[in-house]
Amino acid sequence: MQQFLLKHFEAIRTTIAILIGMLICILLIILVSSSPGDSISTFLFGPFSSQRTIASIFEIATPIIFTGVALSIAFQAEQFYIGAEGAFYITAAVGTAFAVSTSMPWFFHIPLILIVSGTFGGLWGLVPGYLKARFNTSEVVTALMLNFVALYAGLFLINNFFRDRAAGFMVSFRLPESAELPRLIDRTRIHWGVVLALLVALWAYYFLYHTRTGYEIRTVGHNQKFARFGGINVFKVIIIVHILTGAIAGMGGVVEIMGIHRRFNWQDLPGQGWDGVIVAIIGRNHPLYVVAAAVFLGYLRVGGQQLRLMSDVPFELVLVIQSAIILLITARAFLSQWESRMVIRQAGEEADA
Amino acid sequence: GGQEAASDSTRILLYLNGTRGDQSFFDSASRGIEIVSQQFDVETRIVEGGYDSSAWQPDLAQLAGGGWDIIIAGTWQLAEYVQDLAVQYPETTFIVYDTSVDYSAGDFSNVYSILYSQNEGSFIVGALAGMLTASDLDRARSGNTIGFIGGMDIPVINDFRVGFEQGARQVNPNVRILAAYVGNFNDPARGKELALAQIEQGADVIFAAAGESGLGALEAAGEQNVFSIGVDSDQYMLLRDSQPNIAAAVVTSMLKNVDNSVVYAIERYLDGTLAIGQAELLGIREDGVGIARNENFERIVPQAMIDELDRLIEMIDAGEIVVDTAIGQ
Amino acid sequence: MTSLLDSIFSVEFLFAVLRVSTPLIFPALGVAITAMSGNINIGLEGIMLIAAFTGVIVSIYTESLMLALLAGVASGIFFGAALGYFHLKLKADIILAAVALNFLASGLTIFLLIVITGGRNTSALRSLTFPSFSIPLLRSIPILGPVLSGHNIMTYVAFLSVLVYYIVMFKTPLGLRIRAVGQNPDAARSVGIDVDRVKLYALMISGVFGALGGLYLSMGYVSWFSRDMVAGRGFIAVAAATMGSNLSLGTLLGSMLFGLVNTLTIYIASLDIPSDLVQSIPYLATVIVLAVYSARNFAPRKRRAAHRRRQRAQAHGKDT
Amino acid sequence: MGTILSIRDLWKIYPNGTIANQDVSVDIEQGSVHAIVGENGAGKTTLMKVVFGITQPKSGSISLRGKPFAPSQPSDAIQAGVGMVHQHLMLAPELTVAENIVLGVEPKNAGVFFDFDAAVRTARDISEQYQLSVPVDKRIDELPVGTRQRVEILKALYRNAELLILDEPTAVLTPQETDILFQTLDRLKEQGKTIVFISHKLKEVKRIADTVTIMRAAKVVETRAAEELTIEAIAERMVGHKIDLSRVPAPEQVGAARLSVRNLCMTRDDGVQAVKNVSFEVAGGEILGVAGVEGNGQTELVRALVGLLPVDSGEILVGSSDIASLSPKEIRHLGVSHIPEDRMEDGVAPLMSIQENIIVDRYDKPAFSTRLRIFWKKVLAHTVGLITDYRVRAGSPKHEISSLSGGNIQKCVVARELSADPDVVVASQPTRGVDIGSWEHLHSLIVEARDRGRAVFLVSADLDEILKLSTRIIVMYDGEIVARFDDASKVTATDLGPYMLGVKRQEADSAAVSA
Ligand SMILES: Nc1ncnc2c1ncn2[C@@H]1O[C@H](COP(=O)(O)OP(=O)(O)OP(=O)(O)O)[C@@H](O)[C@H]1O
Ligand SMILES: Nc1ncnc2c1ncn2[C@@H]1O[C@H](COP(=O)(O)OP(=O)(O)OP(=O)(O)O)[C@@H](O)[C@H]1O
Ligand SMILES: [Mg+2]
Ligand SMILES: [Mg+2]
Repeated sequence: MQQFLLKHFEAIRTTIAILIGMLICILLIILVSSSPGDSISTFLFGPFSSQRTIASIFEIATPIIFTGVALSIAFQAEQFYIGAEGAFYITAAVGTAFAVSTSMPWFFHIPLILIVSGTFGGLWGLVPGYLKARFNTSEVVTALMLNFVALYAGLFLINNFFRDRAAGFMVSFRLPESAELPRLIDRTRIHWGVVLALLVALWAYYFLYHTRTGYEIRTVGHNQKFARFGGINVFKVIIIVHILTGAIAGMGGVVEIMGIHRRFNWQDLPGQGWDGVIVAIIGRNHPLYVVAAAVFLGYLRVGGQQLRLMSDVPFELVLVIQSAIILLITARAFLSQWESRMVIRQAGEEADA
Repeated sequence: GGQEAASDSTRILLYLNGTRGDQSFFDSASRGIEIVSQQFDVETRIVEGGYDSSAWQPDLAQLAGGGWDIIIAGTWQLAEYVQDLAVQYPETTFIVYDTSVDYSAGDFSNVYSILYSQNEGSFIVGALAGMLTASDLDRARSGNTIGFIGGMDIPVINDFRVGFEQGARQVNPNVRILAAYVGNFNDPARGKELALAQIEQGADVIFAAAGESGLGALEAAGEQNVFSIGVDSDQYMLLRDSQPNIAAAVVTSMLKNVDNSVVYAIERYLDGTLAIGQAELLGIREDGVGIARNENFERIVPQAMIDELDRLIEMIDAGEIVVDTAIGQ
Repeated sequence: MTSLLDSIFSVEFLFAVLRVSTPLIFPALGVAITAMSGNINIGLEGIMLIAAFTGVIVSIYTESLMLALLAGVASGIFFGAALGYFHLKLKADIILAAVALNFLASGLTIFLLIVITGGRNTSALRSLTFPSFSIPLLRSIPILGPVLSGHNIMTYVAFLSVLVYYIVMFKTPLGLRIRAVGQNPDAARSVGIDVDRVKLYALMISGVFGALGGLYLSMGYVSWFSRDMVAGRGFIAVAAATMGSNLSLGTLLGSMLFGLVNTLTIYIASLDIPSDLVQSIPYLATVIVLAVYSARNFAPRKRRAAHRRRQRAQAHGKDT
Repeated sequence: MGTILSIRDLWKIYPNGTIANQDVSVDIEQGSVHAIVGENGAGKTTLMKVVFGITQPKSGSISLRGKPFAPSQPSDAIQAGVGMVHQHLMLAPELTVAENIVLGVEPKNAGVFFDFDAAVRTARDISEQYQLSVPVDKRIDELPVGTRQRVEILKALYRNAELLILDEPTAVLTPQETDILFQTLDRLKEQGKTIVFISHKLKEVKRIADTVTIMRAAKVVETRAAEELTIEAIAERMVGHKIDLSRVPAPEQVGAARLSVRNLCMTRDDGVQAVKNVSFEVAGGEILGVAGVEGNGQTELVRALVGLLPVDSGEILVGSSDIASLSPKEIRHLGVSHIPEDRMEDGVAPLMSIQENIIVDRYDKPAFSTRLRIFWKKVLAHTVGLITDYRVRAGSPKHEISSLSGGNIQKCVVARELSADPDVVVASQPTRGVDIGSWEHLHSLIVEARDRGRAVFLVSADLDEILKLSTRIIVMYDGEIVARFDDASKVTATDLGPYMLGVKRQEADSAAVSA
């Protein structure tokens, strides 16, 4: 029993954290809802209530997998480049611009858009990356600032050159059909982007753990001096990491446009970059766990949506609830005393024996 | 509303792609629904979608399956989603306001669209601003300059701006017009700072179409003793009790009467006279837009100016003046 | 154009720079003190928002400016401590905890607004405001007088806070401990200092600074609370403090540089430059300033590398 | 005099399951110097951490001056009059000496403000009182290691420590500095203070200790009066077999120069000239030992040799290629390997696995990877081989390297560097903080490399090591080479001392004297 508990401690800890988070939510719901029972079951089980809601979970998870995986590469190299938000936004704008101004058969168009936007995203990431690698400029700060630059530059681009003037709002022209990622299931918006996201996550896993550059990245992250000592080109690694992060997060942005919106319609930073930070940390920067974390976040969001639609719980409380659960899950020391006490007891028993 | 009414009463849902409390659009639409639920035998419900745009489509998709007789959704952002759903749910009547579905793109015989000519309303307040700045009223200064403050540089907001500028020039060809954008709708401090800068550059009438950021601009006008013009709702009335010094400067507001138009639409729906399958443009004549003629307006604006405004309104009605628009330009 | 230049070199412009800088100086000090203790705090955004809200609500219900101030500051301390609890005690990543805190602040303020007022109607709540304050002697100095005198009292408090920050950081045992903890936590621990507690204090003090910034926004700059009204100032503060190396004067100058650029964009907003580009100037400027700043700091090493290359070239020349 | 500290049946198990102390009982006499010796990982540091309140035991009891004592944090111990100087120095680098000394018990002005002047005064007083001279108003990061060590001791004395724990205090000191430290300890003892002294240098233990406790594998082997034990006896009990401290014989033949340094000059980031016009050669098959007090340019010199620091002028030749502007990787490709002075900082990534640490210099070799993938199975087999060959005590190669004790981490580093089959070995403090058993073992590995014709450049603060291994010796002082000895077998520690302290220097023309 003890063996089992210890072996699966991480999973158990996460589960208990989620349960406690849920418990807090339930308490909050009981406080504000006139029919708490219904509200709670709406929140917990609503996401599984129909094909559409289940699909919603994956629709939401798709862009977050991109940003989460992108950030986990940066975080593995100890680069706190939290600029996925900006890369996501501006690359979506640039990718849209490219998509609406070109036309060709879809089997050329889609890959080409992904390549162009990936390249652009990479260049976007290169800016903080170069500054960090060359001058040791804090990437946290430059990334935060570049997020705002991305917003206004993206608006400028779409507003002045690609705005659909027939629409009453700040949106781009519609993508040509050849640039749309097809939907997978009727009456849902789940689209081929989810497959791309999974491929990217699998690739990132393989890349980080089974290739030379991946090894270099992780080594730089663990101990930069050691990496330098061993002959690893730290400058190059930092540059690569930022480029990859920008490229993958950026591709996520354009995939979201190609799969869901089919035209650029964001007038504000859409938030998936911050969601990426959340899932990267919950998934401990491991691309495959990041996928799981993104799906979980999707589940929470859909639960919140159901609560909004089906109950009298105010929408802002849903935000509060989600933050609370996220905080608890990332609380690493939560239950760790219990674990160490168990380890110590076991070691003591073995020594006595 | 909201009780489990008898099954034969009409069930109406209002979906907001935002929340109540914005003191303009969404509050106004909600007010319309409340009036409807009091006046008629209907079951109503309001759902707040919040500001996360990625949630709106799934929300609507789910709500559309809820067996409502009427689903009301506003703003351009929802129109495209409504287009998809209207085809899937032909039994449901959809009402979109402040935008129109593209009737040429399919069979939308179950969609009624309401458009407001915000440019016309803005033309009128622009004309008022043009006259005020040239006047020798208390708050008017010598610069012959007025200011426009927008939330963001986007078409809807620019539609206000275009009308405002045209109206001002109509009555005062030499007027200098300053225009600036806050960059968002939630930074009143920056809104105020922009207004202060315009006032410092000589502006003595400030028209703010910038949501919460615009409130900051109104405050600047109040503090600096110049005129301000509110937007969407009657902001003088909203501020009169809580912020009298700001309210005193709000000479009028450019109203978008979403509430009236919602009531108007439901009324006709119940009569069976609603022109479903069409878009209606509600301008000044239809009372879709207008200016607030409250006590402050009466107190400040001289009768001669009011007469001039009425004359301009008639000219727009008569088609003698065509107001430019930024939509679709 | 000349009129624009005139207004940029006007007293009002400089006055505005101080006003615009005020809500940046406070949170930048908050960022700086946590950075000194070895933590990066991107949660000031949320802390400011909560304090802005708390101040307004308390001022309405008690009609006491003092109580509103105290309550706002208390809320800042509380959320600074909450951040500390999750990071230090439960070992949550501090960046993530701060991201969550920012989300939480946004939702919680509006949710509480509904609970307290029964709706979201924000401008119906009129907050008390901190008074403006003209300094008699100062006012009479030409040019400088009108620029420095007549500000909201919180602007003076902001400048005073820089001094307080300096004194706390460099003239008190707590400051010494905060710096020691930031530089080498093991060293601090080995002399019996409770490292987590010191970090917690730093976060709580940063909560105080953040709260003052938030209070100024809702009770000085304007006189009500509106959703998300902090509008990114908590993030800009991170840049400002970093630019100032977290030192007192540096942080002040960093914040004021932002204030200056921001005010400039406000004054040129009415020119016919695409507004989106104008909006991006302050952020772009930070990146550039940071880059130049760190490149300069980097110069010694670069100089030596260049020297080395020269030597090498010379040696080469001799060989051939 | 009586027992000041008594430890009974103490068990300490770390959260990861390591048993560090098993049923440990020790009594420490008031006013004595009590040495604790034992192999790396024997549990010495852990035991002292328990006494100092840094970590808490699973069971067992401690009493201090007869009263039960269970510190839950260092401040409890400090209040009870326990002071500890840690194995790894614990100072805030950007604070001044005075600030570091008073940290935590700061003198105050008006009850509120930190009184910097009083701090400086107190620090100066106390440094005079104990004759431990330190520049009180300098920042720590401007000071050499030996001085930092004195600051650490002053920190404890400032807090009125009655029981002073010193965990390997001499590891970074020169013999002269060690002498000064020991005089200080003698004085402290006379004043009635009790000293617990942990060291791997058994000569020092013999010199200073009244009582010795020998630990092995988390248990106490025995506690005895120092005079009853010889060095050999202690060493034998620690490791379980006999130890040889005699010099290694000189190499049979020395080959051509493999590493030549000519007129090398370097400047530190703070502008100080760290290396001044240094020239030397190391031939294949010999060990060139560099003696000198730490902080006299050796660190910079070593880092330049392996490409981690740029040079101002001069050249570094490996074979016939000038490496002064090459990257670390290119230099490694030329056959240079490097045993770094600070293993935790440069030598390993503590939280990566042993195998990932082993391959840092060779992951891109065809034997271990292609452009598309790393062959982890081959890496694993390679690592297992090295662990066996170099007698590293480790569980699985997949465990984090930080789960090993310091000595075993060092063996991993040495295994990696020597197995790269280098032409030139640059070894800096290769056995610092390593127990006597491992010390010997590591030495035999280095000598083996020499005998295979490698050029070994050895920098060490441990004079025994320099004297034992070197074929030739140079002494560095203040960035310069101040003495050269071409036959190390004729040199003694006392010969080197005056040069190391800068009291004496050979004239440039008589640079190659035989002492
Ligand atoms: N914080 C820790 N967590 C887990 N294991 C630890 C920790 N600290 C020490 N250990 C382990 O406990 C054992 C005893 O370590 P300790 O540091 O007490 O040895 P030591 O006798 O001081 O060795 P050395 O001579 O190398 O300093 C070692 O196996 C070590 O790896
Ligand atoms: N949490 C941990 N888990 C596993 N091992 C740990 C942990 N913390 C420390 N250790 C290891 O335990 C050992 C602790 O020993 P200690 O800190 O006394 O110094 P050391 O590295 O053994 O020193 P030396 O060998 O130089 O005397 C180290 O090897 C350290 O890396
Ligand atoms: Mg150890
Ligand atoms: Mg030890």
